Amino acid sequence: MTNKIDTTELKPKDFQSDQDVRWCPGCGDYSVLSSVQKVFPKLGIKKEDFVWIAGIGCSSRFPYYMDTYGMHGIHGRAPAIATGLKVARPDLSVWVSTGDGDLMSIGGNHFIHACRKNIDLKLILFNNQIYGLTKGQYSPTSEKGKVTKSSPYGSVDYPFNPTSLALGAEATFVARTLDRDVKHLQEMLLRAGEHKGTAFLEVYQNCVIFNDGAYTDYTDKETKAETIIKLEQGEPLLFGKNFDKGIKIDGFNPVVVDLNDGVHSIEDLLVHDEHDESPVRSFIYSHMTDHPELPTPIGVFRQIKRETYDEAVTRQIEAVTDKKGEGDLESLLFSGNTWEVE
Amino acid sequence: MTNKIDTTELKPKDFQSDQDVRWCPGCGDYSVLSSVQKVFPKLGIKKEDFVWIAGIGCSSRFPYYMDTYGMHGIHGRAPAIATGLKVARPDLSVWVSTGDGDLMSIGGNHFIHACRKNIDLKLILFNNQIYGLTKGQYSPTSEKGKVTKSSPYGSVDYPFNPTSLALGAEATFVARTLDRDVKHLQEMLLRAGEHKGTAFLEVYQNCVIFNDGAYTDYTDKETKAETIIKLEQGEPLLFGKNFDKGIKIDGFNPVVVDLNDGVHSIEDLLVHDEHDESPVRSFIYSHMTDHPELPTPIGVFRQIKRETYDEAVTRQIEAVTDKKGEGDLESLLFSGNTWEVE
Amino acid sequence: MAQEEKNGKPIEQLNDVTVMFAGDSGDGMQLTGTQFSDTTAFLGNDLSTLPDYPSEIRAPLGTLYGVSGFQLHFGATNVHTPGDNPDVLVAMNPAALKVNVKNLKPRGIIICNSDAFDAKNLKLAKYESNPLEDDSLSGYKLFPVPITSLTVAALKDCGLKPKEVTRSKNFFALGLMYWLFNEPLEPTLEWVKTKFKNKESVICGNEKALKSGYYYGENTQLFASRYKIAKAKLPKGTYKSISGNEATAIGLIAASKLSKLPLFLGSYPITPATDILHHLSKYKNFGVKTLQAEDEIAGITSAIGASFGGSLAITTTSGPGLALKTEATGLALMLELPLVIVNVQRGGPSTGLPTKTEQSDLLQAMYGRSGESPVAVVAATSPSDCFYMAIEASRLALKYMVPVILLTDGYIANGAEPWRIPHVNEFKEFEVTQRTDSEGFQPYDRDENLARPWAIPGTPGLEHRLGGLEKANITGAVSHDPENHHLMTEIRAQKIENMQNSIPDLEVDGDSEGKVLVIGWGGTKGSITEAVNDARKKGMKVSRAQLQYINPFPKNLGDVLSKFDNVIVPENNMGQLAKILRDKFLVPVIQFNKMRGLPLKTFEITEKIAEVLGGKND
Amino acid sequence: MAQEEKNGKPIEQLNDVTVMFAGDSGDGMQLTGTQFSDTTAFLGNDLSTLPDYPSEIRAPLGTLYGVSGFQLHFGATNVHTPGDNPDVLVAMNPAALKVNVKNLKPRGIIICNSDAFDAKNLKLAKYESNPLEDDSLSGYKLFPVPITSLTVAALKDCGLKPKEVTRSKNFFALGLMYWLFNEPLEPTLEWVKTKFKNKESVICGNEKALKSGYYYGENTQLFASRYKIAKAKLPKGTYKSISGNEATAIGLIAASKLSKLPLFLGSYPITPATDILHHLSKYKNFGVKTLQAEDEIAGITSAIGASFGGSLAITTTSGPGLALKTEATGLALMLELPLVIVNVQRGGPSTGLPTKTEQSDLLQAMYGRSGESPVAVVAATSPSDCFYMAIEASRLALKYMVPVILLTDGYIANGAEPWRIPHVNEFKEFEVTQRTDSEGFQPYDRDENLARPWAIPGTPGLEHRLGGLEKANITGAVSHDPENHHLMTEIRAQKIENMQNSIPDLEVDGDSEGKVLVIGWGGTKGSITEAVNDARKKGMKVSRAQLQYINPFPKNLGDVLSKFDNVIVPENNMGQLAKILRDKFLVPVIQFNKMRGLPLKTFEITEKIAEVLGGKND
Ligand SMILES: Cc1ncc(C[n+]2csc(CCOP(=O)(O)OP(=O)(O)O)c2C)c(N)n1
Ligand SMILES: Cc1ncc(C[n+]2csc(CCOP(=O)(O)OP(=O)(O)O)c2C)c(N)n1
Ligand code: SF4
Ligand code: SF4
Ligand SMILES: [Mg+2]
Ligand SMILES: [Mg+2]
Repeated sequence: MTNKIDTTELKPKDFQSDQDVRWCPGCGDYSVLSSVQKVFPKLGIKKEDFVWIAGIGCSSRFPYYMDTYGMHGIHGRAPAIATGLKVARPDLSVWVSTGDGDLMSIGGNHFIHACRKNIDLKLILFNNQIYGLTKGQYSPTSEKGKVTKSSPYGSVDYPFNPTSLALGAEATFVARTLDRDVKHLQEMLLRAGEHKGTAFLEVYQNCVIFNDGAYTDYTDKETKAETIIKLEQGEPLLFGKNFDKGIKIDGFNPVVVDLNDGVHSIEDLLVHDEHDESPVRSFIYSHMTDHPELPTPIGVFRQIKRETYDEAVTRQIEAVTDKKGEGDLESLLFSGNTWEVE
Repeated sequence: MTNKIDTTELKPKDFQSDQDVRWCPGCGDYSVLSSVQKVFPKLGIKKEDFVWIAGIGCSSRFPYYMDTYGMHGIHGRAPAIATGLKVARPDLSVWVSTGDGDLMSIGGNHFIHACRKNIDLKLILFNNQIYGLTKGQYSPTSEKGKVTKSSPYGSVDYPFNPTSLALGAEATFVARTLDRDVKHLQEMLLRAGEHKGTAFLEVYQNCVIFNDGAYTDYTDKETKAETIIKLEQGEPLLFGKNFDKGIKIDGFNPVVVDLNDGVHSIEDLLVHDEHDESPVRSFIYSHMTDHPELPTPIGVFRQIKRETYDEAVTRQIEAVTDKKGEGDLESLLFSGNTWEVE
Repeated sequence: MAQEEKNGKPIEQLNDVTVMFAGDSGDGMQLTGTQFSDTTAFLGNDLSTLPDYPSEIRAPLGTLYGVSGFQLHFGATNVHTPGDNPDVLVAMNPAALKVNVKNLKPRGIIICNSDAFDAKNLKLAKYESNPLEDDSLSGYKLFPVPITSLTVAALKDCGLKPKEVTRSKNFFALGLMYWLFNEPLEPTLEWVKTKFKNKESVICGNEKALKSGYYYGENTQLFASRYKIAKAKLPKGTYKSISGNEATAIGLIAASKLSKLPLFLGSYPITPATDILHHLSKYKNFGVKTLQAEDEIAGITSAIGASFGGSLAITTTSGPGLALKTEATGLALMLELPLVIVNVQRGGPSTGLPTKTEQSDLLQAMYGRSGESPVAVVAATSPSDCFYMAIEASRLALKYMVPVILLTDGYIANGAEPWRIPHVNEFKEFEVTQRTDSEGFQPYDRDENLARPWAIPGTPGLEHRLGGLEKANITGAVSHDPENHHLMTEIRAQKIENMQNSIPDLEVDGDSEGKVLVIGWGGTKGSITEAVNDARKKGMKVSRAQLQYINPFPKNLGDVLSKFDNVIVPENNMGQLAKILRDKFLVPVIQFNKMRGLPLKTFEITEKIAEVLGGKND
Repeated sequence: MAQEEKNGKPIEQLNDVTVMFAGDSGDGMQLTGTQFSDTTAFLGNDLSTLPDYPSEIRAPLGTLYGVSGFQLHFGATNVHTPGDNPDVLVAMNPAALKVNVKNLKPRGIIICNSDAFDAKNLKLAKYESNPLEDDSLSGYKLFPVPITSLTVAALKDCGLKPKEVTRSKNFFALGLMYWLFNEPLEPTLEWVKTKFKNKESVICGNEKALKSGYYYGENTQLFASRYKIAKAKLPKGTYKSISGNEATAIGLIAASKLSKLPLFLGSYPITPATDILHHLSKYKNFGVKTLQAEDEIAGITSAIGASFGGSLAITTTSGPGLALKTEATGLALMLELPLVIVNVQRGGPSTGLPTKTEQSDLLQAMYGRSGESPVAVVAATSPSDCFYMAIEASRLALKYMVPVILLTDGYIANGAEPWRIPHVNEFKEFEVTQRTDSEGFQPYDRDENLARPWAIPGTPGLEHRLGGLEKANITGAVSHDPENHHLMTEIRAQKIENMQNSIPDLEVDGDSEGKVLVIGWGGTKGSITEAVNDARKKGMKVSRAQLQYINPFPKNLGDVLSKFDNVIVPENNMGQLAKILRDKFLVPVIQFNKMRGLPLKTFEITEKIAEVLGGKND
């Protein structure tokens, strides 16, 4: 419904609210904020048509810092609030910022239902693998054995893999990026913004206070070429400092091959297709993080077309109205079995 | 913790409570009930160590009909109630009966968390693709376009695939069966009962009143050989009246091949391995139902070993107690910075 | 009682009659009852109905817990309840007889399907011997009729399957009742034709069953007399029979039209509220958007989202669902967004008695939220009043930018009554302003009612942020300032108090001062009215009032109460309104409380009035 | 005030002093405050503390909203609150000064880190000019100290990074305060050594900073005098300083030991309740099982599961979380299973003021459930009372097989006070019976308290089913019988009433009759006690009582109230207890309400007492 308009006059600072940003110095949330403010003018949407909804958590303070319509809701419920808004107002561009506790713990149900319903929402998960705002308890994405205030002897929970869960819940757009790779982050935000349907974007976000360094391996200059693999549409899965390693599929398992080993060539590698109708391919990507020997994929895992919930609602209303004519209250009142009293 | 004991003297009728069974005549729930009552004596567990927990819904009336400890809880919360019980009492065998509304709609969050935590619970989903108890609204597993009282013009939701969701949520045991295939049903109940960890068993269950015939294709004598494929450990995926068709993998997609076409042989077929560590294989199975041209798999999709939550809790308590000695209240009270007032 | 002759049978004229249709859940008793009500209403009687069905969908045949009943009270005057005790019981099987005979009036009529009184059914109903044959029913006028076999015989040529044939026996019973009460078959025959258009065999079966029942009455010498009930003196107009849930649904649509706002419903099915969702989802051509949410929390939070977006936003539920919505209700009140929460009360606590009625969610509606969190609470007093109170709830929510809880209950939600249909032009349009002017805009600015401006996304220049953290008054910035918090707490309470200025005063039926005032709220209106009328007939002097507005109370309530020596508060709970009255007005009210999952019995209230009047020696 | 000479400085003897430490959230103010409290307590003073921190984790440096404070009131007598207004303010930067100076007593002492008063920080604190240099602080005794630079100089040889060095400046301030109040450094030095074992450079830094602060006081001529506070007259015994949340946690462990039941906690983190989860999860060797659940609903329902399994089951939360637990609380009450729900109240409604204190969840605790659903409600009155009330809540839950809500609040949960540690043998073991005998077992049988038997899975022969549907009394079968429902509703209410037999009568401090009774509940005890003591000092005659048991009330409460002409009810809400008192006793109580997210100010209550006493012309 959101028709692209010319918004070239909009600038990042038009999206900056007058509130002081209150995250801890060094928090990964800052880079997401400034990236969003850079990406929004590129989406061809009027400033007043953006709405930013959030739950509770550090990441959920986001709307206060955006000079758009916004709501800081209650813990875990942002996807449901956003769903109501989008169904009521398909003309708006509705974004949600949420944390791993907010979306995956208390908000898990709304998350999976938003995915399955394919409502045209952008869900940006700030995954810092910790409860930031409540000062450091392990979250559903924390690794097993994590020592925190609520797990002084190590957590005993096996974590969720957010992208796997989204895929299991039928999400039509699944992507991952890093707070520190600003260029990629912006590209992904743009892609999420352009997708029609529930767009799930996981951002690996560093919490400097309670879980500092969770993603250092993926962001450090020295290591990132070996630990991260960028998915690019139509391209073979290549990584490594010199792009001399790749991912090939063995049975259902992705394995690393060395292109210099004299045995393998680029032809052996898996070629990325984000539009693959089957979610199996992206499920393979999502599970690569289970294996320390494999690089962690970032990029768009999956992006397929499917009627959105809000479109379907509108379509149905139009169809019924076409058939029955616009509802008239007087006739509704007087419909059915009536009788007269004189 | 549940040590197998000799319970040969237990009979199905020992598990029948004195309450009249109040489901509609012809409801698929009856066969699950009698199957459970047949399987329980085979599990080597003392009668008093079984607990049956449920939420709200037709299927959730189950505990009333079982002469075990039981609880008819509140809508959607059975997995959480059961989690608390099992963590507190790892010696018990804890079972949950639940509906597609109970588990997948209001209870979605507890469901996915139970899967990920791998608590030693048996979750038996009575999937009739409808809200039975509230008299026929579409559920999260109803097909899109379903006409019900709350969707007179057809529902606009894309449904969940319960097995996909369980896999996306890291479940260690995922299986599917049919209310009408009593032998298979009992086999699956036994398998679920024997698994250590969260066992998720989806039962395709017919609601004669509000969604009659949802699974006729899978249960009718004439069609079932073509529409159902039984997964058997170590066996190739064969189906058809004469077992002359099979499933082969093409890329990531399962396709049907005709073993009589002169081209394909049994060697081309996918061989089932329920213990495959990677959940990708079972994700392929779970998505076969998206494709009308493919048969629907029943059987154990996946069964892997992973420490259960309740075991981990116990292990941690033992380790800490070993290290610190059993807690003494008097010393706890007088620990820390104390001073004397004379 | 005038006597009249027709077809050889004397016709007795009655003022009002209560009839109970009872049978297995599959016996079609709800349909039979509804048809009978419609015809009765059509004839100009006033009426009130009480459907009562088991929580099982199709409880096994013949069981006591599987009995489904439909009680109907109709008459020329004084019809405000479905009746304490039936005059006539139609029992399709032994279980239906067993469950209902204890409520029947002494010397009441029992019509029963004697075919169903076989050994199996008697055993299921836990009868030791056949009550049609032993003497146990000698206190009643018993009419055993072989309904099944007569129906089978009558329908043999319609081409129906045996199962379909026996399923038509309810229409035989209905026909017999039409004969007994001297009512025409035509309305039902019409209905059958429209309903089963193109299903000739079904039309045939229903017609034949209905007619054979009627002729059976006419031809047999079973009944000594027939009955006739005079037309009620009802205000002139076009009427229809309406249930509370239906009335709520169309009331909300009316509110949407009156406010010129699109209607959004976020809801999760729960008995007995689900029908509102069912009704509203039919009206897509009114632009109504219904979202069957994943749970109650998503139901209300999606409505909050829609309200932020500028819709008239609604969520509907019953007790346990309201419990789940409390956190989000707190959010809506903090955001100061309009929201209507409809709670159809049922028997509690917990799952309780889900298909039974009760008024026990009042305290939850008033106080069931964290923090100081006043919301408006209104209640509907009858099925058709649900229509008006749905409009009122919406009007107040929009005017004061607050959540409003509308309480109805299972009894008025499922029960039906004749309703004089109002014309659209009888209603004032709501004055709703959505802010568009950015000049001087402040999100927590206040109008004369203390309401803040509603500025919806898509409006250029009004971009602002709402949230559940305490807000500075006027600017809406997050504020931890202690004095601001106290101020905002007062403002939120004051907004609700201010509503007193736009709600009507409480009307007293009877003298405005005296010895006894009986005051109730919501769905007990019928019982209390009938009880007070009965008491007056017995010469007692007693006044009556029924509250529709509970938070805030009508301005004159304190005054009203102060004019009476005794205030009796009958409630279908343990005294929840009584608590609030004592708290607010320090009056030692006299409670009358029953928790039986049923409407209050008229005669018990009348007894209470007598006791209070008699107990005072003056 | 006795004067004494030491090291050339006069030593002033004070009865009690209130000190506020304030700085950036990263400045370590909470730690500084805690150390100062511990040392003070160790010296034998009575004390009370109030930590106050922003809801941001590390708000940007120097901002007004980023100020973290720790207020501490210590003295020889009359220490019941953290003090209305500080006598001494330690401000580490301009923002800390700005935020706190308005509360400082006239002529109060300000010690501030003059190094931090640079242009940038002044701007962040929104100061137009430097308050150390303009005349704006002339009403106070101002002591600017270049704390940062002095610390840097002192620590140069410790081998710390520059960031670590400046982070030690709080210990300089602490040392200076020790000097000013004539307190020893040893306890803190000890603590440093244990805490940072093997981190030599950190120990060095902290020691040096602390000592240089102390010597700075000794060496400079800045202060005209030093102060000393006499030991408080406290009962003999071993003491420790304890916060409410810690006390709740160990109280629950004590209850587990006294009942010989394993402890299970199902909880979801929420400020200010999370620390109870933190504490309990440390005590694995007490067999404590803590489950960090996916949400509040799973927190309570997992506890219900554990309770079914025979554990002492607990769930902990704060306001919005309690709202989410209401449906499940109804289930527990219907199942008649023991359950303790701890609610640490915070500023509401909705997210409200999450780090501030309030008493506004009382009505939610009392009435926030669907249906007629009475549960027991108790409240702790001080940090250490949390220990006793956690035991009481557990005892009542187990004895009556009901959910019990224990209300504490952010102030007593985070605040600390010296606690005379009781010995285990001072407590009676609970008599808990879990049924094992299958002879005549009925799941809803009743004992003399109306409690039903607790039969836990694993017990042969007692297999039975519980559930949220209404149950037949005694047998526990699902029942739709109207009279049974009424009966069960009464039984559930009566069970709570029966608790009056096993809770203590309310004690009145002061005369048991008279003109004015000040009655409070829960965490306002300190403020009210101090206010009443002050009023008495001023010659007013006034009595005082504090409720710990709210549902049911102590048996004698009606009597107590009836003996006074006026009843003042100060509450940190808009009058929630007042409502209940009016409802139950029809007494026209006088409300005193503040909603500022802070403990009630003592002097305001005293004023209210004076007003009420003065307002009556006799
Ligand atoms: C109903 C409710 N329960 C609990 C909380 C407390 N709470 C606030 S944020 C949060 C979790 C924060 O973690 P996350 O979602 O990962 O966000 P982050 O702060 O890490 O960005 C919790 C438990 C709350 N505000 N409301
Ligand atoms: C909190 C709450 N919300 C709603 C309901 C109403 N309700 C009871 S069962 C049910 C859904 C039943 O569907 P399902 O779980 O599929 O079970 P089935 O009856 O089909 O076996 C609903 C919506 C309830 N009891 N409690
Ligand atoms: S606590 Fe962590 S996530 Fe929260 S603002 Fe600070 S660094 Fe960011
Ligand atoms: S309504 Fe459907 S699911 Fe429920 S008992 Fe009847 S047939 Fe079974
Ligand atoms: Mg997080
Ligand atoms: Mg179902």
